[in-house]
Amino acid sequence: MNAEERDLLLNPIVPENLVANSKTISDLHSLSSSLLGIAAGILGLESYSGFLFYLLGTLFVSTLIVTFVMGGKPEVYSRGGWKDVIAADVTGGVMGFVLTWTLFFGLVRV
Amino acid sequence: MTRSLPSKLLIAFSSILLAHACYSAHEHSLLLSSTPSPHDSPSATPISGTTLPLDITLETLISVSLLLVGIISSGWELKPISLRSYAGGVESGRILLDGKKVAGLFDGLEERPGFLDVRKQRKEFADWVKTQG
Amino acid sequence: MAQVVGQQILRDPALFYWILFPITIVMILTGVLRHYATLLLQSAPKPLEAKAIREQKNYLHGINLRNNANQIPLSSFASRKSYLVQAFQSGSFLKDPDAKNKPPANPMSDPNGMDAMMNMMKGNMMMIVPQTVIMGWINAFFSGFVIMKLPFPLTIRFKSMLQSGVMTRDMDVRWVSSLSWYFLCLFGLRSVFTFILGNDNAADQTMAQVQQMNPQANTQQLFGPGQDPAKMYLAEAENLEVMVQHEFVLDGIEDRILARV
Amino acid sequence: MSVSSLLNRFRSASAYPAPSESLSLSQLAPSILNLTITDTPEQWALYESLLLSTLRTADDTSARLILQRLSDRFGNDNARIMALQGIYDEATATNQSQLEEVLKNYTEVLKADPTNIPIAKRRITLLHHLSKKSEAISALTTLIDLNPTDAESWSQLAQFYFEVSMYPQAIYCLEEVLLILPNAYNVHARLGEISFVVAEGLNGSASKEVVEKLEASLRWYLRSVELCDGYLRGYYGIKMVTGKLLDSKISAGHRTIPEEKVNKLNSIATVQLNDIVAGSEKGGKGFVGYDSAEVSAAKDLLAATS
Repeated sequence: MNAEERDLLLNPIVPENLVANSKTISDLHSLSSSLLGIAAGILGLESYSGFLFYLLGTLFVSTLIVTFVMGGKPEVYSRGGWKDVIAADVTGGVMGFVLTWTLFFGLVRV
Repeated sequence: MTRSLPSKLLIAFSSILLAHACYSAHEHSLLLSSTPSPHDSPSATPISGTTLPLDITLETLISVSLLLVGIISSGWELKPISLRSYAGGVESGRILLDGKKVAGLFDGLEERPGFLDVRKQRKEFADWVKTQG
Repeated sequence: MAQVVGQQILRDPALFYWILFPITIVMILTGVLRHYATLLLQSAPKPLEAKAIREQKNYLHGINLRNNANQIPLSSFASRKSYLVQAFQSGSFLKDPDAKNKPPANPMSDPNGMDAMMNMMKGNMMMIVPQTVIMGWINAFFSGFVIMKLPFPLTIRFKSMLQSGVMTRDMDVRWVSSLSWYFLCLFGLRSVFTFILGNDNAADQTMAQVQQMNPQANTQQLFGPGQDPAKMYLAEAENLEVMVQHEFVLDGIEDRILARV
Repeated sequence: MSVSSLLNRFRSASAYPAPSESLSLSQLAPSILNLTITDTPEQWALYESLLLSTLRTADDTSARLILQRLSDRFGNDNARIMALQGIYDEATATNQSQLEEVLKNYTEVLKADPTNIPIAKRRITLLHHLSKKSEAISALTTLIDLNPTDAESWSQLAQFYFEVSMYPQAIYCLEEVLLILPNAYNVHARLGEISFVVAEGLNGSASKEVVEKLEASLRWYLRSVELCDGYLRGYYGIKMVTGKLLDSKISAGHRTIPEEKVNKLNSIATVQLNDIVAGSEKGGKGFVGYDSAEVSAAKDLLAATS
């Protein structure tokens, strides 16, 4: 038994809470990536600058989540701490971002 | 999730701001495409993000940031993942569900609703009523 | 082929109102419908007979003992282990102990297995049918012209797919037809469904695929079709037997509590 | 009030509410029955809790109505509805022979369908209520043989064994619960309690066996507070057992936990209990969850030892 398994045995985690928390975090991420997509579409960002905008936006959102939702203590609510908050549901987030980005890119520009 | 009034207001305000920015950008591009520049035919107007005026850019960025702040600060609840602090919070009443104390995490094991002795409880209640007079 | 920079095409704004929005709305509605249809089609798990329940639950009992052995004292663990290993090996929990040496039944002839497969079929149909219908609808009505420009460049390989029906050789790949908007919706609407229907909805097919990957989620299918319970019991008995390490969680607890303060 | 807020009200009550609480819950019956039926899972869960409350307070007419609505919705052959119907029959039976009739009914249902676990549990409860304790225990062991991964059954069996003073068997059953739910800290505390009772029952206050049992009890209690911060019952147990270990004349050879550590653990428990008692008396925000009876018991223990 290695040290990590041992620690988990002695100080167990609540899997339901872990699942519920990561669901809340990925919900927040997908909602905010859609909003970021709207902004990118309005600003008319193209190719790399758009994805860079998404990256920066996600970092901003993660910071907000850690400060507002987690009260500055990410390790209490997720196993990986900061890493988990940033990396939550990346593919879903990118897809939502691209969808609204494309939509508003087309809508705003005639 | 219970939204507080300030964050509701913030969300409403920044949504309006974002809608306005969207509309302005749309108008801007209409204006651009209807005024043909001398060296270009109207059908080939080069458009890119850099032509967007600074005020619309700023409005978009600020409104989206505010909207994100409003949404994220509107009372999303997470629960501690460590059993020790979660169970401790539930037992002591620090962690509440909709403002109510929740039963201990494993209380069901000692209450055993499947084996509820209803006659005993009925008798206890009848006795209590008698003592109340 | 010459790459034309800043290619610009004037489009009628009505394209948006009559193509983009209808497709989006239809996609969202199908997702919602699929969610409720899946809920309706989910057949209640068939009740098992007493012996089958006994077979499954006792198997789980063995797994529990193996996983949580460290929670109980060594002596308690050892007595349970010897009892369960003996019972597992003799096959006393099996539904029909005589069938121990027979080959596993054909999953096609096993009614429980058929049931599971039927459920899987239903799930697949719920995903494939609407997809095909919508794709056919889009191809029939909205093909042959481009409707929008993607904000990011794609490689030339996508041209045949994203500009299907548009026979213009030199057009930038970023100009795409309505079918591409369909694909974007297919992948990007997940977040929308999350908010309309809650997280574990059946509207999203990527989730459904993941669920089908592990049909063992419910205990009803602990022994999947075609698996031989007798062999699984023997394997579990062996797993239990080779467990040598036992570290009771209560050992040294007084030091851990003292160290916490 | 909405269904969900009403349901929360019932959920915050335990399965064994105080009589006054039962009464106030049962008095909600008219307002709940007047709500339109929305056919949501919450509504039916609310109906189920309300049925139990009205039966507790002998409001049988409301109970009849609720049960009627439930069986109209889910059908009479639903296992859960059958169990609720059984509870109703048990509660409204006026004499012994009617109860025997209910019991016979249960037995027949089980003969037809041995997998009807809710009814099997009702039958066991009724057997126990009719003071047929050994029959109840044997029926429960049959049920456990059918489904050995049901923590509720194991826990009930432990309680039955405890009542007839078969402590090793009770401990065995609770260990089974831990194999299913390894984090159930209240089961750890219960194991501590039973080990303590066993130690009390042994004669010779300083014998090796007594010390062994007391230390086992202490360790179970310690694990319960390791799993749950500020667990009143766990700290109460630690305080009680360490007190016992300290005041009996135990030779050092019998101990496995040195006296100074026991002393330290005792003072940790004292500090924690003091915090909890002081906090709940002030009605502090982080202390509203503690049961007032448990808090006053802790206060008495603190007063007795200081």
